[in-house]
Amino acid sequence: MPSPAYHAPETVSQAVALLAGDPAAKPLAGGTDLIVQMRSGRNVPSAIVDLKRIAGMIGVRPHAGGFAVGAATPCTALKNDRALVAAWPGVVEAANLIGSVQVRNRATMAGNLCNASPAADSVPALIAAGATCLIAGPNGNREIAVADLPQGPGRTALAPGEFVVEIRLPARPVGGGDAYLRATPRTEMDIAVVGAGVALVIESSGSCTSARIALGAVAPTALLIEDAGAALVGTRLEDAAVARMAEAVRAASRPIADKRGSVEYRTHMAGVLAVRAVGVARERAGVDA
Amino acid sequence: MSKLLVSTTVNGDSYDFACDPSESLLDALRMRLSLTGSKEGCGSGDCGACTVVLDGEIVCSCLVLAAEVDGRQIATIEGVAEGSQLHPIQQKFLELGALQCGFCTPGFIVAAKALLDHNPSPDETEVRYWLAGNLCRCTGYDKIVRAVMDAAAELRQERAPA
Amino acid sequence: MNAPQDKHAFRVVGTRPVRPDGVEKVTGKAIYGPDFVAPGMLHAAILRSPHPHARIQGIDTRKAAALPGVKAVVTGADFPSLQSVVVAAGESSSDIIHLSRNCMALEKALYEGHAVAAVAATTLQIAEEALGLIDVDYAVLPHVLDPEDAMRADAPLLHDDVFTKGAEPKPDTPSNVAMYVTLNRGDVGAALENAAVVVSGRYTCQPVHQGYIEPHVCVASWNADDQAQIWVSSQGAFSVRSLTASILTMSQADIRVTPLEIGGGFGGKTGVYLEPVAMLLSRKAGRPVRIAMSRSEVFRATGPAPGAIVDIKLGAAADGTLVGAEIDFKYNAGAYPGNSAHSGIVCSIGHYRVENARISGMEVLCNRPASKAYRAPGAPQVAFAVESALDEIALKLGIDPLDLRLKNAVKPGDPQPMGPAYGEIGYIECLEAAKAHPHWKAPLPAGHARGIGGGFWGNYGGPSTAVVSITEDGSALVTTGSPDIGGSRAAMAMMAAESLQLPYERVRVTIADTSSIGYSMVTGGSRTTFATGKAVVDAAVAVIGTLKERAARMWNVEAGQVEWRDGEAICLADGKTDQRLKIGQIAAKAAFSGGPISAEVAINPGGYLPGFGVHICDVEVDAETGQTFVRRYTAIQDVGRAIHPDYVEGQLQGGAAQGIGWALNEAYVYDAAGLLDNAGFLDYRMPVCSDLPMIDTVLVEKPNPAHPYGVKGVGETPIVPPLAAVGNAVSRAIGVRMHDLPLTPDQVYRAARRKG
Amino acid sequence: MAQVSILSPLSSEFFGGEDSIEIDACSLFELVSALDRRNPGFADAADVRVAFAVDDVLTTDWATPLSRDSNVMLVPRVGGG
Repeated sequence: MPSPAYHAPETVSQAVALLAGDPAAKPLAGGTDLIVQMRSGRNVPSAIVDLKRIAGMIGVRPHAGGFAVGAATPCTALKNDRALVAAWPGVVEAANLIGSVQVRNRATMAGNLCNASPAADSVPALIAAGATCLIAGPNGNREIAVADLPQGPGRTALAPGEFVVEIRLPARPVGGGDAYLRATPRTEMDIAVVGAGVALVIESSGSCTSARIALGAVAPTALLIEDAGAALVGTRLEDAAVARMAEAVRAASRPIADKRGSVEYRTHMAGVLAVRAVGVARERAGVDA
Repeated sequence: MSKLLVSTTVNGDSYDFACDPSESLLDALRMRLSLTGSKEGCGSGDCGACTVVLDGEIVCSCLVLAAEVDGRQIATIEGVAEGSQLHPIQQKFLELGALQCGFCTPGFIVAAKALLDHNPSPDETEVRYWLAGNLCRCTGYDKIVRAVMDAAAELRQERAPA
Repeated sequence: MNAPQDKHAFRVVGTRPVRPDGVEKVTGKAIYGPDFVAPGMLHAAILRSPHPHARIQGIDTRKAAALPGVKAVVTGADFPSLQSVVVAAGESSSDIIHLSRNCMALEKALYEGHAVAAVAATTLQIAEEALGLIDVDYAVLPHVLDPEDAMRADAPLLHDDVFTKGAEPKPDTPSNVAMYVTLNRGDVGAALENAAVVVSGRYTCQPVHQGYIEPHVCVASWNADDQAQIWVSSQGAFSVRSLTASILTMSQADIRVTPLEIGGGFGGKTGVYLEPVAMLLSRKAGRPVRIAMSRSEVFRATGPAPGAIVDIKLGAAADGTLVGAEIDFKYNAGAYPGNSAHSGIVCSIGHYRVENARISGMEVLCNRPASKAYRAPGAPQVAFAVESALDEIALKLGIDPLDLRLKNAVKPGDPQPMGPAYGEIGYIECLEAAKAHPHWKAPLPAGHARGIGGGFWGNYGGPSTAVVSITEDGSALVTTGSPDIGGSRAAMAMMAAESLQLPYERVRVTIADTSSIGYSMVTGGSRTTFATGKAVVDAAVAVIGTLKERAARMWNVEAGQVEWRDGEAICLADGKTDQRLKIGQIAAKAAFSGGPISAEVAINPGGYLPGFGVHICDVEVDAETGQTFVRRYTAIQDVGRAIHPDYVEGQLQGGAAQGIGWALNEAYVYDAAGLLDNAGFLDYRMPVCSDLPMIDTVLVEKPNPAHPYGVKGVGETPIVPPLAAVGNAVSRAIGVRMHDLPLTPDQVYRAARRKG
Repeated sequence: MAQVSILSPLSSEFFGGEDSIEIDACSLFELVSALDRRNPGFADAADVRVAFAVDDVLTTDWATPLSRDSNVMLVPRVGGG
């Protein structure tokens, strides 16, 4: 492959300047997608802007009662942040289903998000959690919902010169619980055939007051399925309500058939995984099944 | 394209080398430093044969740019034994016949050592999931898992107060 | 030394010492194919066809050749034109023209990834850049991927020089059916008509890749005097020599092939892909040239095992006695004729006594990479169908599946499928060991199911050369030409140590290059410990004869008055009884008693015996998701005798894992344009560590009388039973007979759902 | 005069479908030459594709003496991996 230039800026503004100055430049965080794409010739940037030498890019810090996860924070590191694990176990688990230990020691949620694969494991979990991302660019910073960043396979809402600086997660709501489950043919080292992220809030009375259900690999981007959540809100997650939720999930799924699964199987599994993920999230919300 | 100068530490020794900006750490280790113990099986992070330790964490060196490791610490299979004293994992691989062709072996040993550094008493499931990023086509993994578990037991014994 | 000895008499055979090459391999020092560097070497890259089937109307390499740093460009036109002749290739045989064309296409590209040109340059980057400057004028042709499609009258024809071998009358039009093989005995029609139960069905399995972790790589250096060297990791350096010499019309003595450590092969590294290309580039450039495949190239251009479509009818009497079998199979040979139909015939029902059988097999050409030997080539595909059908019979008749197999299993003296009687085989013993195993008796938890599969491989002998020499200090060196792919150095050292009665550590083993020792066939076909091992033992025995002779001369007695015991010469002559000479004492005086002590033995031993096995597999199936988890697995095999049990067990475990992968997840995915969509380890899903349980093994030892230590050969057989063992377990788990591999979650879910 | 049985596909490929013939030969070397005279091209194939069983025993030694009532079987050679 032709060799691009390599830059390792030390500030966000230097990184923005490098990226804005060269539309074919690419930011590098964990590199587990970018370097593979470079080697296969699918994505040959003119320059690589390594974000890891910028202060604050690696690590989890408290933010507005919740969390800010630096764009270059490896997935493994999320597991070491006890507060994050306690608040958003589903997000941390989703990020730690990606690849292998070796891959997760490099791969980042921001990279997973910006690679814009419909099957990205962390994205449905982040969407369910109501996460946002902070974007730096030539016109300053902006914050958008994670759900709004991917625009289709390999396409994002990032403008030239922009890159994701951090992913922000809200505080865990009282009575909140989240979960992410995926289906893969192998136990590890696989891309999700379907992934389901769920975040619930359940009152002490046992009534569900909020439900966000997001599915991966059933559409060109990860989907927040509002009908599915609505089917649970106001219920005590009785079997009938959960079945309605699953029905809404299947109805919203419009997967493709490819080497990883058929339309029939993906649609079926979207429902199955959503039901199972609701079960896990409900347990985490502290309500007996 | 001009080369980048990289100064790094590998197995405790300082190295300076010039590399292409897109060159992988694996290629730099193998071709610039002649450390050919790390192997390339896929070049895409799917087989783990190139596993090295970067600042204390295992990574696929095929998915790291050589340019990124300036000023950082790397450990490879060549540094696992202390001089001619094999690490217990290496010893157990030999005693239990945990290698056939041996091509994946360096990656497994580096990954397994990292596991035992993190978790001195993994159960079989933990060993299997930790090593899921290392492909072996010869052994069916049975003897590899046993070697790692046995090495863990031996290391626990060594560390236990007398 | 010719009869197997009592096991308890062995000192070394059957123990588990550390392999001689072990430390180098656990410390990263061993030099594998990709690790070798020649001074001044160039790097080459190969341009590969982006079409599955296309006529090559012209190749313009001028721009590539003009790129600074490019030193040589090669296309199919640079290959010598050859007379069609069938040559030995690895352990099988091929037309030399096909082998040459598979290294580089000439008039047509026959699969996506078929090499069409190559460039050598000072750096790999320059070579790859140069590939982009080569202009190939393709006329894209219709392609065909499926064997039954390829047999249709209107199917695109791959070769106009392939006529169906074995067809009657001899065909005069070319065909995509490369070979047709049949076996008939008895009256199948009547037998099936009178059977108490007949099961029938169509079983399919997909082409699968050998999946060795080390990609193909070689370095070649062809000098102006026409002498050349090749450094390569291959299962057979001699095979690389002979094939490269044939393709390039060179003298074999002019090519010296040095075997490097090999990172797996499983049959896939028994031929040549890169070596003739690297040689031609080297001759043009006048420098050594290295070519290394990427993983994607390995998948696109090297050999899978053929996929198969198997139609079977199997009939049994009410007591389970098999009375008739009718089997038709079609193997997907890929772009060039292969050799697996024969073994498909042999291994279909060769492990059972079936009086009436009509079996036919075809090899069909398609626009996929040329199929290549993979562990028991041709056996697992048809065994999957037979062992699945047996499971159905067991269920229908209410017979225990092991009892059903025991009732029909072949014994010594029974006829083999091709005629001759079986020797000391051990299928019955394996089945009995399975019955006695705690796994077979263990209760199944809810949601779990158990399947078994049996099978065998004929094993092989083949030519081998070995040298045993005694150093001046009385240590022993063994030299062979058989690459060590899974611990065979240890086995060779152990057999030599056993014979010489020396400690294992006093014997060291070298794998020599092709100019340093006589011919040996490839390491493959489960032949090495048998054939090369026998050569080593014979050489050790010859050396003992010399040592006794030298001791006799030192004592001034007749050689017949010297005995070799405990690694020492003992004098039996009157008046000198109990005089002893240690091997070191004899070796120290070797120069004065007749010269250095060594022996070379070159043999082509007969008497190899098949290895039979049976596997037990427990699965848990999540019926809602279709996911299958292998929860317990036991592989049982008659190994003759295990020289180093660790590495014998390892063969069983590795073969089982490969078979489990074949059964559950491995498959090639092609798009509508005939392009491979999963040419990598991410989506070509070989089992990872967390996919498998421990794989228990039982080594049944029924020694082979034709080998000094009873070896039968073990490597191939273990991949034969797993397909059915897994398939039968899944079928029993969901109550639906599974006919089509792989049993992906998607497939299993849909099958379970159809059942409702 | 050895009795020779020929298995598929060798029978169709080289012997016009004949699967049983009698050949006057004292060894496998002679037998292969005799068969090659009847069916040119067989000798080349014999080197790499054929295994010989003499009286039920696979043999790699073509000098093995054949008697008047020897049974020789021509079996396609199976290649391993």
